Amino acid sequence: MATYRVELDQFEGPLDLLLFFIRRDELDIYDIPISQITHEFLSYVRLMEEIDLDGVGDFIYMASILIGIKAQMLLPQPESTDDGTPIDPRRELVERLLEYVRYKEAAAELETRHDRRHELFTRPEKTAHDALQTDGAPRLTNATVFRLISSLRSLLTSEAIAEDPAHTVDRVHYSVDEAREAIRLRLRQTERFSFVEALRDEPRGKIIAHFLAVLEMVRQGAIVILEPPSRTKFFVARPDTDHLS
Amino acid sequence: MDVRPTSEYTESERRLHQIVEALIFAAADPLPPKRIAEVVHEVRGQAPELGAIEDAVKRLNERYAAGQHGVQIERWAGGFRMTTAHAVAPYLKAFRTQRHQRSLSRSLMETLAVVAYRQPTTKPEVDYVRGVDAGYALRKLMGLDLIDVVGRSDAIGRPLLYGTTEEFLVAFGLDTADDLPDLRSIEELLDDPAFDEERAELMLLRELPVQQRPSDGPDPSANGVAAADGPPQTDEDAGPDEATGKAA
Amino acid sequence: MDVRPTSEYTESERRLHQIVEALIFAAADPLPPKRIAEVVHEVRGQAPELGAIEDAVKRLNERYAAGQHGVQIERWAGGFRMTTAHAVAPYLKAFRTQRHQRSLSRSLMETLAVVAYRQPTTKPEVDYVRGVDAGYALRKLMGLDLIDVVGRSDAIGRPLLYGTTEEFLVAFGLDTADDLPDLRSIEELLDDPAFDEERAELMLLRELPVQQRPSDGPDPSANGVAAADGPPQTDEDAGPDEATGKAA
Repeated sequence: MATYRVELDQFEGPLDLLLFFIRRDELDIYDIPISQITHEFLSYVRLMEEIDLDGVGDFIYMASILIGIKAQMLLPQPESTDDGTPIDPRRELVERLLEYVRYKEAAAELETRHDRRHELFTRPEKTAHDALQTDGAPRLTNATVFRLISSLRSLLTSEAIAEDPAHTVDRVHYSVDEAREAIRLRLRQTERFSFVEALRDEPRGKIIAHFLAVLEMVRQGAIVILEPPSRTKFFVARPDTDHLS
Repeated sequence: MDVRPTSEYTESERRLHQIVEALIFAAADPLPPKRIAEVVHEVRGQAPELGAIEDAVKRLNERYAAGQHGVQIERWAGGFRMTTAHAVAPYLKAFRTQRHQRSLSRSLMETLAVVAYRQPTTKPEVDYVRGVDAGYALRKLMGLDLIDVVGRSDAIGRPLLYGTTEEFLVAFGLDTADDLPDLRSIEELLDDPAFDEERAELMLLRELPVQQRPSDGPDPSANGVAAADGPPQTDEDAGPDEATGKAA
Repeated sequence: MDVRPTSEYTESERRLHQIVEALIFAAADPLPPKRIAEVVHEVRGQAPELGAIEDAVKRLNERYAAGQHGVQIERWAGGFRMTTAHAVAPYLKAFRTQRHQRSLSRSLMETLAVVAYRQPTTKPEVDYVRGVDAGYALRKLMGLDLIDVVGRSDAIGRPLLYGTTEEFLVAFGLDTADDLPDLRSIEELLDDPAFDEERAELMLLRELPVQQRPSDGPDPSANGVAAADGPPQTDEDAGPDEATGKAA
């Protein structure tokens, strides 16, 4: 039997390694020489332990299954089904291996599909949004249960929780002067910005302060307001902005 | 109906038309002909004439017009940009109400999580768990139809009770609020050593001492026994209200 | 070069094709035919048949192919999406150098395959099929929005159920999860001559002539004992539940 050096990290797990032995030695999957394969398997597990590879626990677990099968096969009276047919102790393992092969194939298929799919290019999201200036109820892009739960993590691991709510629910005062400065600063960096977008998720007090500042600045001619079709949203812009752009 | 049949062009010309069309379609900004030439050069090792690119665009527009297509190519700011045809503008305007993509901010997601797990719950409770005033986030979530007022609490001042909506279930792909992972599952899901199940239980499942709050944190004796461990309920028919009722 | 000349369609049909093309072009996501019908209804006061919209897309794709266009329409996650044509992929790749499509590692791809084909499925099932703890891979796939928690099983302990997301459909170019190619049956697998022979390319293994293996090779004494031969079963329908039941 030819021998090979195997790159251990190439295996996705113990089933993968078993399959490798079976294929390499052209073994009959329904008549796996369990003793031989257990022996080989164990030597790889020892090697894995030595180089401290991740996931060695899964391999050790499989090794114990193999040893269990080997032991059962040495018993004089194998287990049998109701009608007396003896049950091959290797049966479940074989089923698992074959099942696993199916999913490996499916994974390879998915990968091909993924590659091929990514030869197709769509319009960049930004462009598509530009073209539409969308409105109406948004479609949530991150509405997955996983994200919902992940957000709990930050809540439940933060130190702030245990504090007295009377102190944590402090009201912060927002001044119109500060808001005016913030708008000026912003318009220095960008020609215009959407008021709603800029203050989304901000406390009410801050939004009111900004709104008052905008009114004041419009009156002074320091800024102009651009109104797109939706009346509830508006852009704040430098006075020299081309309204149509 | 094409101005000239496609067959009058050489294969190489037709290929260039195809490339030009695809690049203009996929570009984020008006695409200068020079950039198209660069891309072709990069792939083929040879750049087309800029004139040939201009011709390609002209030809494409002829075909769009002759074939009554819904798109066209405009020349803006020195580059080419694919847009919809003028003739279909009313439909595009009607389409503008398309739900645009939006992701929930961290604070909204946190608030939503608290409401989902504590429902029916009050604003003071949510404030307490999050450590900040939740008024804005609650209003925002109501605006998004993810939560709604589901009643009034019997507590002093009869504060409003909030709960999740059908829309919440649809958005998160769940059949019932009961399908949300329980605490044990959450812990497994996150696999984060910093995740403190006791604290989670305290925050999510037990009655919070918000109204007349004893000075040193929640009183475990009040309801700690009931909360024990594991899922708040195992009765699969228990609706969200009932489930939370039990847990509280 | 069109499959049929445009003139064979009524003006009303041609107009619908134009609208459908423009809307699909302009949409930021796969556009469901129902949404197109709504938009048309809003403008005209009368909605077209969904079949007519499907036809329009078919016809548009025929025209794109016949006219050697650089774009086409795909059907992903229940909606229509305009993309560039396969033929010009190298140019698009050269153009969009910055955006490298990250490919999934083999373990993620395998885990994803198990979830996709067995959905809704639990972590113990995925662990069992792959023979490794799937916790990390599942979290990673959830972080990529390819899978999500879709509920909880009724089994003891109510384990979380995982399934694929819309994002998965779009990333893999599928209309619905049912469009995944069938898994090969065990029989097919065994009949495939390649199964017993070299299948190294599937396993992506690099086999090198040895330097010393750590073991001393097979134990020949063992083979004799393993006498019980013959296939114990060929029941290809042995479903996921059965398999996992055993594992549990």
